[in-house]
Amino acid sequence: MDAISSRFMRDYGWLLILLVAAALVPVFSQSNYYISIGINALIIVCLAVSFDLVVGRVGALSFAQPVFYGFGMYVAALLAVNLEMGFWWQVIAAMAGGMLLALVVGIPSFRLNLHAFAIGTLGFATIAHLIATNWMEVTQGPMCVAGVPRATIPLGFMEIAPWKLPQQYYFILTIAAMVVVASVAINRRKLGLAFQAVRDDPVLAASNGFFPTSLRLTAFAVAAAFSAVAGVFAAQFQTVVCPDSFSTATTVTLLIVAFIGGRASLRGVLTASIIFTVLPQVLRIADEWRMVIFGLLLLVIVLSAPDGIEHLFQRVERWRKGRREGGKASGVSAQPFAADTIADITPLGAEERIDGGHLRISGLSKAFAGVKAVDDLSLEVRPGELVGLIGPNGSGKSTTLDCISGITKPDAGRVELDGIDITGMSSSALAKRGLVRTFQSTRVYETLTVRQNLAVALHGRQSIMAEWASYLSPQSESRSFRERADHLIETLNLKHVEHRKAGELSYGQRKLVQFAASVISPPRVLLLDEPLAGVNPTIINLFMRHIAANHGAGLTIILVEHNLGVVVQLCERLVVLEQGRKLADGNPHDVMGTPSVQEAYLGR
Amino acid sequence: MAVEKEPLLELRDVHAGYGELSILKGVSFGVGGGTVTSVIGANGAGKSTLLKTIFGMLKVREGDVSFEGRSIAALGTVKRLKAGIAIVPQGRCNFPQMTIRENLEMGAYTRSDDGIEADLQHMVDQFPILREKLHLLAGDMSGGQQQMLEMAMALMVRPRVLLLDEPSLGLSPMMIDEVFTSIRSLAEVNGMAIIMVEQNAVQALKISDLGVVIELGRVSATGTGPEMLNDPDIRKAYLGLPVI
Amino acid sequence: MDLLFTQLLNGLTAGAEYALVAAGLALLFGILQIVNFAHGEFYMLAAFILYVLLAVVGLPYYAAAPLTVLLMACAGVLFYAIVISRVISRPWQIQLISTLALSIVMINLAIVLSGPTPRYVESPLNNVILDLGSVRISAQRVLVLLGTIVSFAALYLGLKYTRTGKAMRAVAQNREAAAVVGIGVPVIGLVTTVVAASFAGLAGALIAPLYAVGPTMAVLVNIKAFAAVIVGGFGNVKGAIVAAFVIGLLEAASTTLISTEYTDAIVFGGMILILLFRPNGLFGKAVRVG
Amino acid sequence: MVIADDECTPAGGASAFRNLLEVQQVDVILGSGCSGATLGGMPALLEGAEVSAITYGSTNPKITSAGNPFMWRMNLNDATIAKSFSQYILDDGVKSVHILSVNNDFGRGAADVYQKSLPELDVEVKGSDFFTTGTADLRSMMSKIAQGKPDAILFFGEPPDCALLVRQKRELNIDVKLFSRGGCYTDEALHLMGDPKLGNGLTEAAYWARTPEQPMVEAFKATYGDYPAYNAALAYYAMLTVNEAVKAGGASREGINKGLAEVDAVLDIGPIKFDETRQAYPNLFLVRIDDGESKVLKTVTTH
Repeated sequence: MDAISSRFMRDYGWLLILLVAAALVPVFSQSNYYISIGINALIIVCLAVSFDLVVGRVGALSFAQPVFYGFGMYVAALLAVNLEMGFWWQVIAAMAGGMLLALVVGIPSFRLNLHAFAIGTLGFATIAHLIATNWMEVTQGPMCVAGVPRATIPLGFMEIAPWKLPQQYYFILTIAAMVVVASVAINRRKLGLAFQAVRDDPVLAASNGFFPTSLRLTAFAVAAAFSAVAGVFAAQFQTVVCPDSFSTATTVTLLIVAFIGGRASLRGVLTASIIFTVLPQVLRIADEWRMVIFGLLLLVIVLSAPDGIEHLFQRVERWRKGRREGGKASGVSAQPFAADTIADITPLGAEERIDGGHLRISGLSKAFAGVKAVDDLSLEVRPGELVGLIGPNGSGKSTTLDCISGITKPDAGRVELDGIDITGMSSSALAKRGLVRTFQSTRVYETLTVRQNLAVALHGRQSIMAEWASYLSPQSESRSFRERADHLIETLNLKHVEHRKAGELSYGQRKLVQFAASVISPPRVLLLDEPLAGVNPTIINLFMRHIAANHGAGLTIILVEHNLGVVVQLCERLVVLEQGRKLADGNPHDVMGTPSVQEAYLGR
Repeated sequence: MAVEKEPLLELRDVHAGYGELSILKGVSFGVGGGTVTSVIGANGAGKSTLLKTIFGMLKVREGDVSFEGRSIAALGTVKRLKAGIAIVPQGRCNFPQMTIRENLEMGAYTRSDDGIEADLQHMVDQFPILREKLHLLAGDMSGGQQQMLEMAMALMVRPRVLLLDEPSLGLSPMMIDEVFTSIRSLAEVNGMAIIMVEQNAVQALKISDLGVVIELGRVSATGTGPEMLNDPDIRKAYLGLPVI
Repeated sequence: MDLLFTQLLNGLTAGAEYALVAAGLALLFGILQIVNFAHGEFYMLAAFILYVLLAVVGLPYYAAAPLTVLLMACAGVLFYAIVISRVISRPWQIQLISTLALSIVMINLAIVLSGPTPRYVESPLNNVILDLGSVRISAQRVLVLLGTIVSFAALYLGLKYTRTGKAMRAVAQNREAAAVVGIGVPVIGLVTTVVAASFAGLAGALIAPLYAVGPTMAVLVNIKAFAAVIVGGFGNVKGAIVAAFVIGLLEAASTTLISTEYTDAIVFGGMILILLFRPNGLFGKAVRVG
Repeated sequence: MVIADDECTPAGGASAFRNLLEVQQVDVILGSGCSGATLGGMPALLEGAEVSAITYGSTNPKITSAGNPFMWRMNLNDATIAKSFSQYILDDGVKSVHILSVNNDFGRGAADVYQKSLPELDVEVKGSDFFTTGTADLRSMMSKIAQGKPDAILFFGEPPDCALLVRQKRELNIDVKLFSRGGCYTDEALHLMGDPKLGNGLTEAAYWARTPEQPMVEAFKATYGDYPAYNAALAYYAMLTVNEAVKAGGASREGINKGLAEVDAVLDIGPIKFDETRQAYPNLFLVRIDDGESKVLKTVTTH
């Protein structure tokens, strides 16, 4: 019980302290001016936290956040003024409408790549502003909706009538606290990890079975709902809603707060929200120089502390920790590693027998800029087979894997998995069906630890139902995951870096992490794209044992690899590609003996 | 395989790292002109960091790097290039939207003499695969061809020391043989000192005069190529070969 | 028919203005991957410099205009030293905020120093109206059109054939490789910033006489220039100019045929459509993933 | 005297008003000049400070219709101006107009009023177009308007926008009469036209213009070296109005508010007497640009 409460205090204590401090503001200052600054700061907190959900957590720079805020304002104002609808209806309409609007804006915008996404959302913000300005019949355009009543809030057992500013303040404080808690909760659940994965590498996330667009849309819609609710309160507080209420100025504040705060850092964002709403008010003493000084201060802050407020927090923490532990330095250098000390390599619980997939490729073609990378390739891989795919550089091996795994759409041809046509299916859908690949260029989630990389990969591979059902469960590791992860980490010499961020690892170590992630949940078909390139020879032996063990358990594996020693030793069948065509196909001995293969590939 | 008395490049107790992370913790060895050196070690031991430090992309925090007897620890990369140290880093390191010819010209960016065109012709003689593609974009070539191109670009400065980070990475066996053969001949014919980091350690050591093992940011063993290949500890720990 | 020609010309000349402003943005974005939120304010600064040279110093327009470009090149050096050099290898968020902060400082400094009311700058070509039969156009606008074409041709050739231009493209394509062949990335950063600022200078010197010089003169133009840079292909200079003309023509067409109030909505809607069908912009190259 | 920046937005107006009321503890607020900021700031007046605010430039009808007992407006409202100005336009021989207006509350509000008042006098409104303030290029819009061949363009916008209109009208050689509201006759607009004669023939209905009857104008010039801008002049008369109110009700906050209701003075810009909606009715100035100079055609009493 004590342990739980102390952990709670460690995780949420600073939030509680902040909340209490915020609650005391009206006690110390009766001035409506200071309270209204407080209200503005709290509204910015709501907006910034939701903005951070999109920009910081899923990594999509959205200029549309103020649109949802403005939408909430207009919904509240119009419902209250025209239809005299009560408070809860305003909130429900704003949230539901905001999420719907988020889908309308988000579905086309998320089809764009991330730079274009910024301009796309800027476009939607412009369009929304124009509608608010020009749809006179509804919004009254620049004439503004004025006289928005401050609604009474029925709570069932009592009614609250926050007609005075201090009451408004506590009301908005409650909402801000709820938004912050929701954001903390998302971050600490599996959903938070999935967001981070999508931000770090959407292609990898897709090949782990996530649907990156759905996750981004989720963040976008949740953020929209938060902002719309903030808008409802802002409308009540300001009592007038104009098109300029949600213009560029809001976006600028949000950008500053989110980026100075430090991306995806709640405490940074909260601190920055307070600083950058209070600062312009403090600077009123400077009269007309006010905004000049504001800009200069901002510039000085960015240039002198470019890593943001979160970074300062971390430095303070490290300093305190350093004092406690007497400054223990750590490095990531790897230990030399004796492979033969590893006794047993089991594929994910040896008792399991995996039902390998049956892959049939026919007439596959793909060209880039007129050059045929794959040219009418047909290939069948039977369940449980381990096929080595070799060939000179540029012969189309990776493109073939790309076409099979849904990364690239083939120009022609057909790919079947167990008799079902999977041509053109997304890599997310294929991963769900048990078809998993690794990348030649080595993809890992750079800001996640090695263990988290594995946990995320496991999560994405579940069925859609299970995936979404467990998003709100805590990030703690299940027993079965811990066993598998421990085994992989142990046997791939990753123990000493298991809690390090994957982005800090060397090239070869990332290869190991990537491989571990691909087998953390038993796939049915595994496509390995040069898993051994750049890997230390001692680890190669391990790798071979891992591959063999997986093969032994019944997986269907295609191995693209240049290390012929490994390929010949492991594979029962070799396929040689040249210029996108099949040059040879058969058992390793025969294939290596074929003169055309020797000439094209071995150069002997 | 004559080794000069005075090493061309010498590292003395070199420390380096990124930010608060310390990677190299005292590396010392020297290489002479006309030799090939292989640096081997586990993944993450600091081999790439070593090459970057020699080229000047990372600062030497402690210790010294000297070239032709003079300390170069304080020089930037451009000055080191002009002095004759070139690098081919790991990963794609060319200009994908320029032609092969332009890429080679960019390789000679620090030069202003009029021998560039002649050297360019010399390069395409040496790497015939580039000749027929001189007017194609680098980005449209296969990985192996780009690897060749990058080596040729580095050679365009007529380096005395050439640093190669995993030159055989992702290459087919035929290409690997070709690359290693050129490396050997570059050292012997042009008198360069070549330092390469290779995971393909067995093949690399076969053509090396010197092998250097990096462990936890320090040199744990040095020796000639054959010595390394026959050392039971190294065979076991780094080469993945059975102990004879 | 008359209206068609008139609006075509209106669209083209508006496009030329967007293109001139977009050029500097595209350069910084394309070569250094820096989104310069203060670029519009550089255009504003150039216009003020022109105003001071004409109205205060008393130079003739033909002397003041080139001098404006020169002074803006110097401003580019300062800009590089104070801001760009410090953020060039930082994450884009930091780059964005630093240029945003600079933009806030510049706009508000202009308001404090010159007041919010705009000023008129005189060019002798302003009052020369060319009558081309069915359409009329001021000579200053023709100068803008010519200036756009000539400066873009110069930029294109410079990037393609000069040593520095090649180095700039090299930095754009692969910064690490550029460092490896000995291109001083800081030097190229400086050159790029100076050229971008000079383009802002050219835009100010040529366009300001058509309108008025004031602290917020750049705001609307700048948004369109941004859109042009993205839609043109993420910093592809050639793409940016084409996209700028597309925007100008789209505006004229929408004003004539659809609605004046919703012109910007139509322009941005068009941009989004283009990006949906060409995700890398008009002239952007597709990048292979795997 | 204290200055507060209202950022011309409702939120900015609210915090500027509250800052003046509670931190600076002022006794009366002059402003805001922006309708959005005035609307945003007005509720703050009701939070107990009992301070009055007098706007001399916000046109939004909701300011007086809100029934806020501390909010006063000195400038004429659109309906009053439109009554006189529409008649003038008709008398000038105009049968049809096209409205070109800035897309803000001032422009929208004015366009709304004239779209009703002109047809009542059988002047046809051929269409209305709205532009964002600061739009540099109005040529596409004007080319389109010229196609409909109206007798006149009725323009609502700020001086810089108006100067552009006049210059680009000349560039396109569009020959229609111009009537305007918003500052076409001001020194600023004439200066921005480059050649002020381009504005010849334009007629504007204004809250204020320089007339010989106002000794303040020359005094201002003698002190500051330049003629006052119209909002500066109006602020001056707002100050005089406050002075009248203080005389009537005393210098306290409560006194000023009571006093304002009793003000019945004739200032140099006409009579100042607030009606029950706290709206005053000073004179309207009809100004024409003639030979590059603004000349007051007449001052019209409005009440």
